[in-house]
Amino acid sequence: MAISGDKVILEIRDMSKEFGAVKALKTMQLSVRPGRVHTILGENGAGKSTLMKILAGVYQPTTGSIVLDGQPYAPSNPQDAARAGLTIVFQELSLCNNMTVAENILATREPSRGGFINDKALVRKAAELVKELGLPVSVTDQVGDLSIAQRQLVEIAKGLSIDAKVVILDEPTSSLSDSEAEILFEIIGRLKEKGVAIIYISHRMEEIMRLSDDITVVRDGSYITTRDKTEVTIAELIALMVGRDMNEIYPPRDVAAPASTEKPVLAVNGLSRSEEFENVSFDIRPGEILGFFGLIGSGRSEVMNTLFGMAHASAGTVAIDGAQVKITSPVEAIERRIGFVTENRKEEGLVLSHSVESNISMVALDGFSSLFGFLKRKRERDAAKAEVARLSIKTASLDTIAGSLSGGNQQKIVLAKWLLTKPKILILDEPTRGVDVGAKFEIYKIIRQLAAEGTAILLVSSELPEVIGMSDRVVVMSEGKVTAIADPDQMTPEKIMHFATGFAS
Amino acid sequence: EGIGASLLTQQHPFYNELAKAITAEAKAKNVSVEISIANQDLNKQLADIEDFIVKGVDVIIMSPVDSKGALAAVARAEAAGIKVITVDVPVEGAKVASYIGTDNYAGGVKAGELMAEQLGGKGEVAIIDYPLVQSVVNRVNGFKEAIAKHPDIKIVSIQTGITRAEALAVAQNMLQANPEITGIFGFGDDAALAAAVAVKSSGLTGKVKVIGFDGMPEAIKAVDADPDFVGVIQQFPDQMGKLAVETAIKLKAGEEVPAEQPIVPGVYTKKQ
Amino acid sequence: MSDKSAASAAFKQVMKQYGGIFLSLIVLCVIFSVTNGRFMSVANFLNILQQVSVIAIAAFGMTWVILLGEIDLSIGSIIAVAGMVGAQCFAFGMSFVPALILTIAAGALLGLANGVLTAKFLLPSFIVTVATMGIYRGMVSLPTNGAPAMIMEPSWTAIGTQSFIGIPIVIWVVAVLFLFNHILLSKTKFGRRAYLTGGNREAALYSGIKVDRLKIIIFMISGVMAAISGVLLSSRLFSAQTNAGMSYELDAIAAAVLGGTSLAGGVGTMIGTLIGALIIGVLNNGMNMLSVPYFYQLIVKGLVILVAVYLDVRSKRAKQ
Amino acid sequence: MSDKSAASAAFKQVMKQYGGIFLSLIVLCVIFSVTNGRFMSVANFLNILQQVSVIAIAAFGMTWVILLGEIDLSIGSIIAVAGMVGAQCFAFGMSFVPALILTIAAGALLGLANGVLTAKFLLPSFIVTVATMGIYRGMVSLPTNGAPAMIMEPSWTAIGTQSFIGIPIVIWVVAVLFLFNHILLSKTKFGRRAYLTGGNREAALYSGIKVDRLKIIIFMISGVMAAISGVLLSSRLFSAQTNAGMSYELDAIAAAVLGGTSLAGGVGTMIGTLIGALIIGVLNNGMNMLSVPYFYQLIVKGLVILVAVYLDVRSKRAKQ
Ligand SMILES: Nc1ncnc2c1ncn2[C@@H]1O[C@H](COP(=O)(O)OP(=O)(O)OP(=O)(O)O)[C@@H](O)[C@H]1O
Ligand SMILES: Nc1ncnc2c1ncn2[C@@H]1O[C@H](COP(=O)(O)OP(=O)(O)OP(=O)(O)O)[C@@H](O)[C@H]1O
Ligand SMILES: O[C@@H]1[C@H](O)[C@H](O)CO[C@H]1O
Ligand SMILES: [Mg+2]
Ligand SMILES: [Mg+2]
Repeated sequence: MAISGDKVILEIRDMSKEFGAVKALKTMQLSVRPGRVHTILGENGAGKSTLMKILAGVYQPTTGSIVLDGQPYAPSNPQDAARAGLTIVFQELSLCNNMTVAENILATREPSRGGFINDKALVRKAAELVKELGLPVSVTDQVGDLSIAQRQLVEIAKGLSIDAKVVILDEPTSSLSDSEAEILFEIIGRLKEKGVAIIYISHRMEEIMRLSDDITVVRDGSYITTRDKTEVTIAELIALMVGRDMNEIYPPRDVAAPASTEKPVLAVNGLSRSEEFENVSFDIRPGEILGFFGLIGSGRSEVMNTLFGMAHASAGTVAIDGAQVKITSPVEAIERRIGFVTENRKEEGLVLSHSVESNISMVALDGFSSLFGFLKRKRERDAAKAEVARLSIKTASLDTIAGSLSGGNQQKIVLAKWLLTKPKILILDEPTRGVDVGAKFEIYKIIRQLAAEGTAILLVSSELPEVIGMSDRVVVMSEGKVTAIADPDQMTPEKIMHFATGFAS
Repeated sequence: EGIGASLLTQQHPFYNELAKAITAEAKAKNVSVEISIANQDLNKQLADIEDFIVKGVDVIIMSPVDSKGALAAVARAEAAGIKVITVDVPVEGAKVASYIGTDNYAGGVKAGELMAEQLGGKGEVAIIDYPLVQSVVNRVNGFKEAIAKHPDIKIVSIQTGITRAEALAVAQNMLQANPEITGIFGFGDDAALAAAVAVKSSGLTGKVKVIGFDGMPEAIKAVDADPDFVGVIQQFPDQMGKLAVETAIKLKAGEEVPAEQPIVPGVYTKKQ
Repeated sequence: MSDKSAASAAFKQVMKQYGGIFLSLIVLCVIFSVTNGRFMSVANFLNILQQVSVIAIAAFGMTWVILLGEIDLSIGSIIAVAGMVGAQCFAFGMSFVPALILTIAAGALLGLANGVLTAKFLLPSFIVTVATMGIYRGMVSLPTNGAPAMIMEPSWTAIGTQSFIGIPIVIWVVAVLFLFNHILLSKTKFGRRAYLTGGNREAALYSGIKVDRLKIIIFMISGVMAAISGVLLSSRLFSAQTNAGMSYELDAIAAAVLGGTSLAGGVGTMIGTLIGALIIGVLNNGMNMLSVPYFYQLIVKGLVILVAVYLDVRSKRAKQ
Repeated sequence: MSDKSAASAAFKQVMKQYGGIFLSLIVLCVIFSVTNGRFMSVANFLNILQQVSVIAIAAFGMTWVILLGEIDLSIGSIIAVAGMVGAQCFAFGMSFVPALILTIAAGALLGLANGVLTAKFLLPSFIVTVATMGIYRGMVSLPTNGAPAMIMEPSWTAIGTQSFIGIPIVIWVVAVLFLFNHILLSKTKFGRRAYLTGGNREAALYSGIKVDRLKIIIFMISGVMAAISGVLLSSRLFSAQTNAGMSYELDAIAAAVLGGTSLAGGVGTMIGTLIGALIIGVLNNGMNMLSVPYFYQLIVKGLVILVAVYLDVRSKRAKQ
């Protein structure tokens, strides 16, 4: 079927949006055509999600207008949007943990007669949808029992189960590994063929170049430009987006990686936890960056949780500086100077309702208090201010509520609060999830700097280029087992994927 | 077998005395008795009585949570062939085997007369009441009736103070708003004891006469010792409890008992 | 044969989902049966069901509200209002049907007020219903100035005293309302929306659920259930008390939570609530049968609630 | 000059943060002053402060608990226990200081039980404290079988009756406890951790906060505050009542929530709670002074709470 490349299905004009004093959008415009993937590219906090939420009827714009399929469009709630043929997969997961996958996917659209739900048909229909999309989830599982990545897939299934003219995907791949992302790309391809317009948001440049037809760059709430994919390069896009040139993505090592003869700071031997992971062994030296790669559900996060004392091992030993330790709570882990940037920032990382400052100082609080536990507010403030500057966290003030920052900036706060504790061993579980390229580079620089100062870094990531670009060695996991510990000479994408899909070395 | 007694509460001195008397008399007469506490909830009282019926008691003594709502419980018991004696509060609309209680209205009149006498026939009076309980309503009505006969005595404030703590706050506030108050009538011992404390904490010792109702040991002591607490209308829950058990034993034996056994309230004032 | 296996499958299902609490109920029944010969009888069983009816029905309504992550502390006062509305209707010479309709409408109206204040004015339901608890309690006392009002209308009192096919009408009412609420919650779109909204309000909003409307309707359900409780209570007592139902909200919440309803919202069932209410009823009745003194009853009741909830929490954790 | 501007800055700060509720308090005071000449007097002001003392202190403890996202419904019963422990101590011939220590220790112990059941056994605090509310109430009644116990010890009753530099001791106690709680909450590590844990328990856990210990300590603070309330109450009444403090938990919660404490946890201040308690106290006192009948008082109190919380919620939303 031929699709007119000129027809515009969705047109946004002169849009602005204010949250009190915060101007999330200033002068925004957008023109989307059917059968094409239109990527919105911009730094963290540029206003991408805000724009999408306006389209989805969650927020109402302060000024501006939208035309959808030739009709003026001003949704006042998500139902209006759905009725008008627009569907969205949100950036921040919005599922009900207390319900099954099927119930979530078909929420409010359950097969029913006279108000009575046909549960068998519900499960069947959801299973069909999931199968059609090719997603590896079981529809009768409770969402609360799923990993972040699996939840992301459910979110996608939910969004795509509605027949729509316009599909919005707000960072759908931020917690997916390549193989699941691949499934999503296939789905997008099929949607395109059907003539659906897709608005796509991502911070992964390779993926953007592969998928997009049109790319709109936004900066600071304002529209910058729209380009045809074939007319731009990654470097140009990055320059447009951050307002300056950026030549490299991974900062090089200044200091050589520690020699393999050096004594490990952390040695893990035969660590197991029933039904989660088995016989996990590795060690890491001061100043080393040890990558952890695996497909979702391979058990990496569980290993890290166990190391940090949040879960208890059923077998195996952990030694720090050569001495065996038993860590049974985060308190003990922190006492041993372990830091842990968890993968689920919303639930485990931040107190969303509290200020940027008190989130940053949260773990290091002992350092900001005097004998009787009185807080030294100035010292606390100065430290928080320094972190905000160092990580270029985009926030109106230190007193801003963490929950009102954009996703990427929230991620930086989590990082900041651990940096303040000056850890000896720092676990980073998907530390750049949802972070823009510019900020990513900043985070990588900090990781490098920490390593140079002697911090041992465990870097869990589902982004293969990131793991390869940053790590000195890579632990590859598959189905709860370590299938390989790759040395630099083995660190090619092909080899690592090979181990990750279950072939032990 | 035995007697079942369902009491309105066990957290009020009057009912403490009543329960004590019932238990003591039953022990003396060697009959078994069990006591349920309705905690001022008529629904619980009904359930307690239903449970007595299932257990098969011979006679039920009850102090109704209120005079109207107790009808259902009495009907239940009677349908099961169990005779009911009410104590303290009568039941409206039902004929029980016997009612034992103070004539609260008459007691209220006595309180009013005592107040008038103490005030020398003129002054301003406040009342702490508890309008949810019929016996209290009756005695407050009696008090008002008696005061009405003295044109120079004015009732300036009527407020509700159910617990001792509430009564204390209410009394303080009434004294604050009406500094001319010279007399306070408390519907029960708790209210009157609290009023006496309020008089002192407002610095009005010697200027306000407090009169109470019930006359349990704590209040009797207070009348003796506290210059502001001038008198109390005395009920006799010990007599009521004893009489209730005696009546129950008679009923069990199939004897006739009087339908009403009023207990005349006393007036207790400072020993001269 | 297949009937038997279906029954045993159903039993297994109940045991799986309500293991902890169901066990508690059984254990209580066994203890009381052993210690008192009269406990285990049809008469006493009917007795318990009648006594528990007022709390059970209120607890059905409360379950909806808690499921949404809200709370309704005003139901005790609504129970009293319902009785008083009934009494006043008859005092004005109305007949049974209009009186009943007005009474239930009053419950719906008071629930509506709670719902609107919570959903539209965005006040926390705890504080809204603490406030309306006082307001409604004050209102109920106005017509009689605090005194009880007799209800002598035979059709009304029949509800609390008569039987139908050998089973007290009160129990029929509980059964019908249980089925109604159970089906509405577990089989319909409306129920599913309540679960979704209680689980994640934001997600529910994004899914296009009219969260405000849902909340208002659920507070109205709670008000109506409380009003029906009030009808049963006043019919059992032949009168309306201005202090009727005081603190019943706590018993209703306890029944729902004992039955596995989570105060965080999103989790709960009517079957669980019914079992929870039965535990409370069996406990009260059993201790009365054993002549446990009142203050000890308070202590034992608290301890049993703790143990039952603990067993339930533990059995649920073990399953994971 | 600079003093004046500092004061005006402080006033502006209070207005900014407590605008809605502070306004409500002022409006109430103005209304009562206009309608009753005797309302605005030093004597009545001291009067109100004394009357509000029991609720205010309990509400300080409740603020901590709510801040954590938990609730403590047992404080009314702990208030009664404290009075009874004091009375029994004197009955056994103890002297003032050990009696006071034992009383406060009792509060700490009962709070500890609440805390352990909530934190270690993972039971919801609502249900834990509904249960212990009954258990503690039962316990308090055992020594006297429900009857009140007189307290004639002059040092104890002095607390409720004597003054120090012209100001009743009760008010000094409130002031000291207010400062203590205010500083602990707003100026220390402990307070910060309470806020953070209330905001997101999981994140607190991952950040190395000993969440369980914190929770237990906070339930103990609540128990101790309730016990001190109980001391004041019994010293004001010269006796320990077994039904003392009944339903005070609701007043304490209302005071905290009026003062801006969020039942979801993580948000609240002691200043707010104090203002909230004052609103309740002024309201009760003012209506008594105007001889508003009891049932109307219930209604008005409910309405004022609704309006005050609404104004507060609205002023907070407008600021965003
Ligand atoms: N509800 C809100 N209240 C206040 N400020 C908000 C709110 N939502 C977003 N903002 C602000 O608006 C700006 C744009 O945020 P938005 O989430 O749209 O960014 P984004 O481009 O999606 O970033 P990211 O790539 O990190 O997801 C940010 O400064 C953010 O702090
Ligand atoms: N909260 C949870 N409850 C139950 N099971 C869980 C939970 N979180 C993870 N799992 C399961 O544990 C297994 C290991 O998951 P884990 O998150 O450790 O994997 P991972 O390699 O880190 O991958 P991911 O990218 O999903 O984080 C998976 O099967 C996952 O479904
Ligand atoms: O009649 C009783 C007593 O006389 C007591 O004064 C208080 O409660 C009432 O019900
Ligand atoms: Mg975004
Ligand atoms: Mg993971």
